[in-house]
Amino acid sequence: MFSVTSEPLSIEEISNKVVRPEAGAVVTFTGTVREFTKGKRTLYLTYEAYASMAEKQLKRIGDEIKERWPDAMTAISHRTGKLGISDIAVVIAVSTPHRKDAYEANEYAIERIKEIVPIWKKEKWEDGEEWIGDQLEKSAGIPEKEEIR
Amino acid sequence: MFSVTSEPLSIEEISNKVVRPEAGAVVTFTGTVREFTKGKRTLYLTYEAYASMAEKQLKRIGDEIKERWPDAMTAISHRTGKLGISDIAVVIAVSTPHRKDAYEANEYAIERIKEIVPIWKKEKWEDGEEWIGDQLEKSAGIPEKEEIR
Amino acid sequence: MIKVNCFAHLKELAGGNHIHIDKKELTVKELLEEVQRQYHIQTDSVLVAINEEYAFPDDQITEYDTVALIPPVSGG
Amino acid sequence: MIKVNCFAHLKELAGGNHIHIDKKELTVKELLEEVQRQYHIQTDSVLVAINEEYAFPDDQITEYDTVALIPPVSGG
Repeated sequence: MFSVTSEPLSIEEISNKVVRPEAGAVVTFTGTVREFTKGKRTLYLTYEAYASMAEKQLKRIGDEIKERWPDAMTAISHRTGKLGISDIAVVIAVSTPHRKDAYEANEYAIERIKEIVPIWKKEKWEDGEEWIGDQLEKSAGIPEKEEIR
Repeated sequence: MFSVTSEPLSIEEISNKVVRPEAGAVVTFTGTVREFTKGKRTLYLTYEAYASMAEKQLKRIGDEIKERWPDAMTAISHRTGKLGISDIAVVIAVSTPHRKDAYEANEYAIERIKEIVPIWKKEKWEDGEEWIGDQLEKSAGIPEKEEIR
Repeated sequence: MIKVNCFAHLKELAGGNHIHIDKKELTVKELLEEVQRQYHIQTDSVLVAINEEYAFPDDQITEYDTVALIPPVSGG
Repeated sequence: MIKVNCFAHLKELAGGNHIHIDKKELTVKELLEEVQRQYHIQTDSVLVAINEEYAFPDDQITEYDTVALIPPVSGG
């Protein structure tokens, strides 16, 4: 249900993992490579993961969702390697009996991915490249204990 | 981008309609047939639509989303006919440059579908069948003008 | 004569895809009263669509319009 | 000797997938100080994972642990 892979991701396949008779709603989130960020054109991205730990952290996000939304079922896949514009970097699928929970739990998942899952992206522009993350204000300093475990 | 069809729906296909270089996020909602509703087992559902008007109303929901979230792009397909447990009744895909808007606009779409799109479902249980809608408290009486157009 | 399309449980009550009201012109409100009187169909929560758009009680209907009765919807 | 896995820009700064710290045991806090001293890598916003779990500054690391430096993540 939780994987880090260099293969292309299929929304249908990841969504199908959480379809079940008790669930009437499936919400998926797909993160794709955007061409322009703050006016700057991206040529491609490279994602690198600490794969074994990243899968554990994804599973942990699934557990956190289960605690908060006991009826929810979650599947997450994140891709690594070189991705072009509009390629899919991550797919999150959450099914629940009632739709409100599926939206909330799904949004929770993507926010947690951006906080705790050891995956990094390098942006390649026409005039250079850079690993993203270190520049972020919110990441400065060691996070509070509650945030990371 | 807005269709009512008796053919099976593909999440991938509907999601692909809204993928574009400017969008980094796609949120899809899939409504599937749930086996149990309030403890009662559903055998199958039949959806009937006033198809030509329903497609106009779906397009109108797309327009409403465009007004509220100008960067959003929306595609919606609703299926008609007989559907078994876990079959997909509706798929909504919304892409936006930033993810928060995609979740919000998508949730707005499903709520509006349940208010204004002329599609009806008949539930078939072991001990009978019934058209759904007329029983709903919130549907009693003629809606306010603002709600319907 | 005005042809009125029916859907879902109204279709079952009407016994077919449409009913006819023997008028050349009337308002939405009058149409619903006629449906109730002639077909004994409860129309309290029924809306009317004229040419595939929701109509208001005072809107006029002629025999050249496409008219439909819209019971509370339950799609999604 | 403790082997420390490096990722993303830390890998580029370290010039390889891992670096070595010549100790049998030390705390997370001490490890980060050693990395900064020996490799001149700024570690203010770097976390440490021990056996694939985030660790706290006072946690002990031995040479039998799997250790990694985790710069601010940017997945999703």
